[in-house]
Amino acid sequence: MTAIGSDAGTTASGGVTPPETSFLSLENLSKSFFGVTVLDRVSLALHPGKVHALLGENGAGKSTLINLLSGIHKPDGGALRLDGETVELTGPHDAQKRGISTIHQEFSLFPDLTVAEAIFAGRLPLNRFGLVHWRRMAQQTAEVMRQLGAEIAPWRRVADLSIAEQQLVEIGRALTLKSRLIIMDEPTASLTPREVDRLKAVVRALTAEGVSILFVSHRLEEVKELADSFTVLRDGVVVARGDIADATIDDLVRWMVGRELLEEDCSHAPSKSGAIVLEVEALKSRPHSARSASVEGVSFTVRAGEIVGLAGLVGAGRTEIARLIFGADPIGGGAIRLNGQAFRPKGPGDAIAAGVALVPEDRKQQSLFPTLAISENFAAAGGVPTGPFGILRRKAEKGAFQHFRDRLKLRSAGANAPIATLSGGNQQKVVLARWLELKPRLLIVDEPTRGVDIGAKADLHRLLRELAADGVAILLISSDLPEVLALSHRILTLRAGRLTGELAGSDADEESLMRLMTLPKAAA
Amino acid sequence: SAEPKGKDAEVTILVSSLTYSFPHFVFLQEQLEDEAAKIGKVKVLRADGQLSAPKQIADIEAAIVQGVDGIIIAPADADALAPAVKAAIDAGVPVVTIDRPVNGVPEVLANVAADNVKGAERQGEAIAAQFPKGATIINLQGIPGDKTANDRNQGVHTTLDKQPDLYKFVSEQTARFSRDQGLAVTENILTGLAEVPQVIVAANDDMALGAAQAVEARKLNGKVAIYGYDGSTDALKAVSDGSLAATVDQFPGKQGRVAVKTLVDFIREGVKPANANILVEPVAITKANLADAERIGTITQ
Amino acid sequence: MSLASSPPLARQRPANLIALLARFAPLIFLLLLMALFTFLAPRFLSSLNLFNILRQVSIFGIVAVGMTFVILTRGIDLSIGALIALTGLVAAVVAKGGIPGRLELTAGGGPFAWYWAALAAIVVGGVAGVLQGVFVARLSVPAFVVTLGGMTIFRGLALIIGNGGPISGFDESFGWWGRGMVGAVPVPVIVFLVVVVIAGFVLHSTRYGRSVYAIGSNPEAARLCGLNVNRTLISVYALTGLCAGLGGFLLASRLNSAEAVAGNQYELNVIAAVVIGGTSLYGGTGSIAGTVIGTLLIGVLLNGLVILNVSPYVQQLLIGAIIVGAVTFDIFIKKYKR
Amino acid sequence: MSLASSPPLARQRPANLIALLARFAPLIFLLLLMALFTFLAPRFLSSLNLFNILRQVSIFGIVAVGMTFVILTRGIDLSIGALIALTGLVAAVVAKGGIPGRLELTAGGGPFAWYWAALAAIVVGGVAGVLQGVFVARLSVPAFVVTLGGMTIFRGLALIIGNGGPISGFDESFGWWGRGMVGAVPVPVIVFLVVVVIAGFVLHSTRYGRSVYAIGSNPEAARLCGLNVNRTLISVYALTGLCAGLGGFLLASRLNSAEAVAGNQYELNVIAAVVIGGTSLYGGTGSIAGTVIGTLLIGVLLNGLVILNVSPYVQQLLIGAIIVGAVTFDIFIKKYKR
Ligand SMILES: Nc1ncnc2c1ncn2[C@@H]1O[C@H](COP(=O)(O)OP(=O)(O)OP(=O)(O)O)[C@@H](O)[C@H]1O
Ligand SMILES: Nc1ncnc2c1ncn2[C@@H]1O[C@H](COP(=O)(O)OP(=O)(O)OP(=O)(O)O)[C@@H](O)[C@H]1O
Ligand SMILES: [Mg+2]
Ligand SMILES: [Mg+2]
Repeated sequence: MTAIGSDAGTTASGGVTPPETSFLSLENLSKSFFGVTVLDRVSLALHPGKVHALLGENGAGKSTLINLLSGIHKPDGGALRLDGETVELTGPHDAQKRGISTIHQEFSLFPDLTVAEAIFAGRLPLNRFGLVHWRRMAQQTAEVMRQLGAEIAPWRRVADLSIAEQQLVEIGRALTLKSRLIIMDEPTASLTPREVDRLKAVVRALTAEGVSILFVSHRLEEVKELADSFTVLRDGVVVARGDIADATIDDLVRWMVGRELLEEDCSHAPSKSGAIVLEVEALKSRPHSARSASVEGVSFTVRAGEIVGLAGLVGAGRTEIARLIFGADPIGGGAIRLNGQAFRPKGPGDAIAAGVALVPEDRKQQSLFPTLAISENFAAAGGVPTGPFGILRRKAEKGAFQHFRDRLKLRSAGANAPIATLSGGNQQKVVLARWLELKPRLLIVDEPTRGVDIGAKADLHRLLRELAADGVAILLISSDLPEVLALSHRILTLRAGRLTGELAGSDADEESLMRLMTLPKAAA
Repeated sequence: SAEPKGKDAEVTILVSSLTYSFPHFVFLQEQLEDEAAKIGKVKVLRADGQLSAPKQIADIEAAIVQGVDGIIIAPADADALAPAVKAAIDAGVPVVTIDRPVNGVPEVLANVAADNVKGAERQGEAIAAQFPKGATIINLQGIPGDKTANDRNQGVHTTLDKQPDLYKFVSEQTARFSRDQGLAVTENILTGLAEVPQVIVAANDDMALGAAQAVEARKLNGKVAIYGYDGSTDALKAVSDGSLAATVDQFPGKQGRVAVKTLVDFIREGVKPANANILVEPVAITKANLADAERIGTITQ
Repeated sequence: MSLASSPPLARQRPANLIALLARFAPLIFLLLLMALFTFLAPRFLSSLNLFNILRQVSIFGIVAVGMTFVILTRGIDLSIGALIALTGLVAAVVAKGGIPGRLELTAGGGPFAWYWAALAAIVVGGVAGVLQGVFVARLSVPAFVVTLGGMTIFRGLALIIGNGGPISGFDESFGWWGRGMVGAVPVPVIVFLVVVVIAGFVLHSTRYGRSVYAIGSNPEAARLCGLNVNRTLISVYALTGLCAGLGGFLLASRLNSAEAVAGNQYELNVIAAVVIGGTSLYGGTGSIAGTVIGTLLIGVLLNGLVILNVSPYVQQLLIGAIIVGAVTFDIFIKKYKR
Repeated sequence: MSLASSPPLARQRPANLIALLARFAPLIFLLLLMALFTFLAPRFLSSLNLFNILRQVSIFGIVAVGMTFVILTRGIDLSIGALIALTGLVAAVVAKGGIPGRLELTAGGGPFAWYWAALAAIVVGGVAGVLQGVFVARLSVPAFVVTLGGMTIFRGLALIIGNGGPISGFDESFGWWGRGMVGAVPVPVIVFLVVVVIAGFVLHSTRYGRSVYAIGSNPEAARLCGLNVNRTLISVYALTGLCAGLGGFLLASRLNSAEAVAGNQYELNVIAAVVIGGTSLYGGTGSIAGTVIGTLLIGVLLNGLVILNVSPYVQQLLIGAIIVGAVTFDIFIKKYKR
């Protein structure tokens, strides 16, 4: 193991000569934005048939490094060597041509196209007349989706897919590229265990064929299981690298965070079981034409001070339930009661006024205002009261933001910087802060820690527990089962739009949850 | 206002035309500039009114700043331009209006115009002369709301509406002064009518020429008499070969020449015209009096 | 998405009546309008009149086909009206062998044949389109601004060439393209059909066509997928320019005259036709079939209101209302379907 | 983003010269243009001429301020030119006490005072805006289509009201608003300034203003933040309508006449001014200050080219080129900064 120790200054400068088997190597790559150094002389070697994990806190520079490898940004210094030859990538297309394909963290697909077209965009298969070969395209799409264990029909419109399904399409796209190196930037952040298992199998199959994988994830168990070797970045500097077999999860955490992480308190402080805040009865979503599943006859309650977890596989309908309660989608049937009173929000505005908050799952589409500043993004839901005539109080906004910034260890240049300059995880923190500042009585969080590093995740978990302790009712939706298990007092499982079971948080484990999540509907 | 500049003084005048997209005004301008060259030492600046009163006001204001010696303007709106014209005169810049007057500014040096209403009356009279027993008429109007379009429409109506039993307007539509629409709208009207009309009267030559094509495509040549307006080169050709029955000449060239002469004489020598209202009589041009048309010289090429 | 737009969806069988309605909403609206006009004026449905309409929309429709490509990429082209005027004048100048007194252009003594005129118009249109495309693609200037500028510039050039007046009187072979007939069918209608078939085929069945959809749907993703976004963007403006050039030539031929004020405000009607046909201004969805329907709808409207002899002032009102109505109908039905 | 537009960048200290350039790109372009004109024609810089320019752009600028709100929400309003004509005629009809022979409108025997006329124009503008906003917001019809329809409809209504002709000759107090002076400053210029100050404050310092930015930046996220997207969208069209109503009244007053063809193609220049000022057609970035600069730039351009006595045809060419140039300059510098 070549852990370089936590003292960043002495590390990577000593350029490691990569073994000759390396397919791709980076030598002293540097990159800065507006004079702020984001990557500082990073070196890395990738080998055929191996999985290399890239680890680091939010904002450590992982995605930036990946952007350099996939031709999106150009490095300020250092060299990229492909098969021993120095190359300069001219753009994403160039990288692809050289056999490097990337699953981006903030991926974006083609909402108006079909799944098949999105997967084959830029290289549609042609028939012998030189025309698009629709049938072959559909077949290959179905095949790769099957490999990933996703039942997504090739002709569905991408816009109708959930974020997790879109993630699978994005993965499918990279797989069909037949690349020599596949870069995966947090591919599992919104996937449930079943899909993650499939992905692992796919990765193994790929490596068996000699494909090289660069893997980014904040789920360290996954990393431990899948990777052969690792590199840890902190503040843009390599602080450790080596074989994964030689490092424990605790080691990895220590290198990433630069300190010992407090053991997470997993004991479930029994909720003080306050009054029922949310009561959902026979809730139904409106039928959609091309729908594979919709919510049907779901009933449950959430009490003040209670964290209720909602678990299910991709497409189970968790997000839909959250959106129905929040008034984001029209209700198709059933009833919702809030604090004992009938509640039928006409839109999110009503829900917010009634003390309900929802942190949506899709950051880019549903949360971020790309042209606005960090502080404006933070204040967008009106958490900070305005003065008379709706005049903004910027000082108060700044103060409130400062509070969360410290609490969630947000890394940013300043509150007035554009939100786009933040790393994915830090953007998520801003979004969380936006909703927490509203001080809701019912907080619904949909994939709240998507892309958040483990340090911040622990902070966030602590925060959620404190909120519950203060009497807030929390509905937690997460595809990260350990997270659901660690936080929930009660866990509801969902499959194909119907509840299939309920477990007390203290009794549940991943196995029992998985069993309920995959139960056929009839057994509900 | 200011003293005469003297006989051989350099003179700069601004011509604010209604638009330079219509051949009528382009020809007027060319003749005006030709006359200016003949007079000598007269510099003519062009400003394109783009059919817009605010644009013309802005141009006049700029010209005053620039310090021109005189202004010739074909106003887009008789009321709207009055204050700007007044301001120019107050600033010592004499103004001649051309094509049509501005309202309520008696200080204007002269108005050189051929009244559009009068011209359209000549058009109507030509129709009445050719069809003394009455006719069914299609009326192709100009851009809705446009001053010229309104005047010409009015002129045709005042003449022919005197005998409402004889002259029937079977369809009145706008073709927006364009040949393209003149063609399409005429095709549509002809389809909609049970009987072929005897007359098509158009508010400009472009629409009339478009209508002539529609008529020709229907093989109705000779069965429908088409009346244009403007005396443009193409229209004169069409009159001579019989595809148009008549067009109306307002003698824009003459207007331009008179206007510039009047203005320069005043600037140089302080001579005011005997009558401030110099009217050029419009004439309907048919095959019979083709030679009277101002642009007859241009159709030979 | 409508009218068999993107093929894979087209192959899905519509689940029910509403889905069917939604797919053919613009067509249904067109048929309803035609039924109404026929009811009010039976003459409307005569074959003579239907050919009239077809002839009248053909030039307009050719440009709308090009515009469909542009709008599919989220773009817009406001310059086409001016470009029609400019290219028409270019064709005229070539066919007349120059501008008297200013330019001499002769082919071995005589003026140039129609095909040189047509070629010149099309080439000028294409070049103008490429230039605009370069600003849109390479310099990321919004298409609205570039083509608004283009509109003024091309109109200015047209005025300079024609010196404000028309250029008219061409030979028979030149005039055949705008006024000739093949059997009972006017030549411009045939040209329109050919353009429609080629464009529909390119858009729906070739890689290039699909990349137009992909770029309109998400330009950023398209770039990451290795599509040559810039080149495709430039090409769609070039295509529209070519269509405008062809349109300019046909218009000059049809009118036997070209002038700088031709095609005024054409762009608005053309864009309306494309949007009525179900192509989204936000890019990524639409079809040539839809554009044809939209074009016919505008043609039927202009023709029907005149046949009914509606007052020109009221016509303006009705045209506006019906355009908004048609698009609202389409959107409403599609929303209801969900 | 430019000119102290959305606060974030404004408050960031510009790192270097290029960042500074980028922030003030439209202003710099304007100053360069003015310097050029002054160099070529020293008279250009006279205070008389500068007031001329200000007076000429004021009506236009008022509407551009409203348009800024619309464009910030990713919308567009093509109807304002027609709406200026319509509201001008409404003001005229009220001030003249009706339409002779068709409508009698009298206040206790005499015609109505100017303030009733102004009010009528503004209310009609606002109502027209609300109607368009409802189609855009509630029925999700693209703004381009709705306001294109609106443009035709309002123009038709204006023609019907004025019966195609102008209505002219108002009393002194009516005329003061368009032609009066306060000291050396023309009244419409003061009105323009007042509108600018109010709009700037609302846009940059109130919750409403921020919601306009948020909706333009990401409408879906705005909805999920509980912002009333529909109401805000309707309000921006209403605001533009109000501005057009005010503009219509001022124009009628300035010209002492109102007619149906007034304000023709105003919309294109207004949109150009807003975009030149750095407001993005993709929504979410821009500022009132920028719009003021853009408005001045258009005014300076139109004035300067006349003073320089550029041939009208060439003027068209130059205007198009300079509009594209200004926006390209802005975009290019901002890109370079990154
Ligand atoms: N376009 C940009 N402009 C300015 N700063 C940027 C930009 N992109 C990234 N940064 C900064 O670079 C640093 C590294 O960001 P990066 O996205 O690489 O982090 P990451 O390791 O991928 O984090 P995460 O786990 O949150 O995804 C962050 O501090 C971020 O604010
Ligand atoms: N607008 C829509 N049209 C058609 N299908 C939709 C639409 N929205 C959601 N669906 C489908 O409904 C199902 C339930 O989606 P939902 O987003 O609630 O799942 P989930 O449990 O949150 O899973 P995940 O977010 O992990 O995918 C999915 O199959 C999804 O594709
Ligand atoms: Mg990242
Ligand atoms: Mg979900």
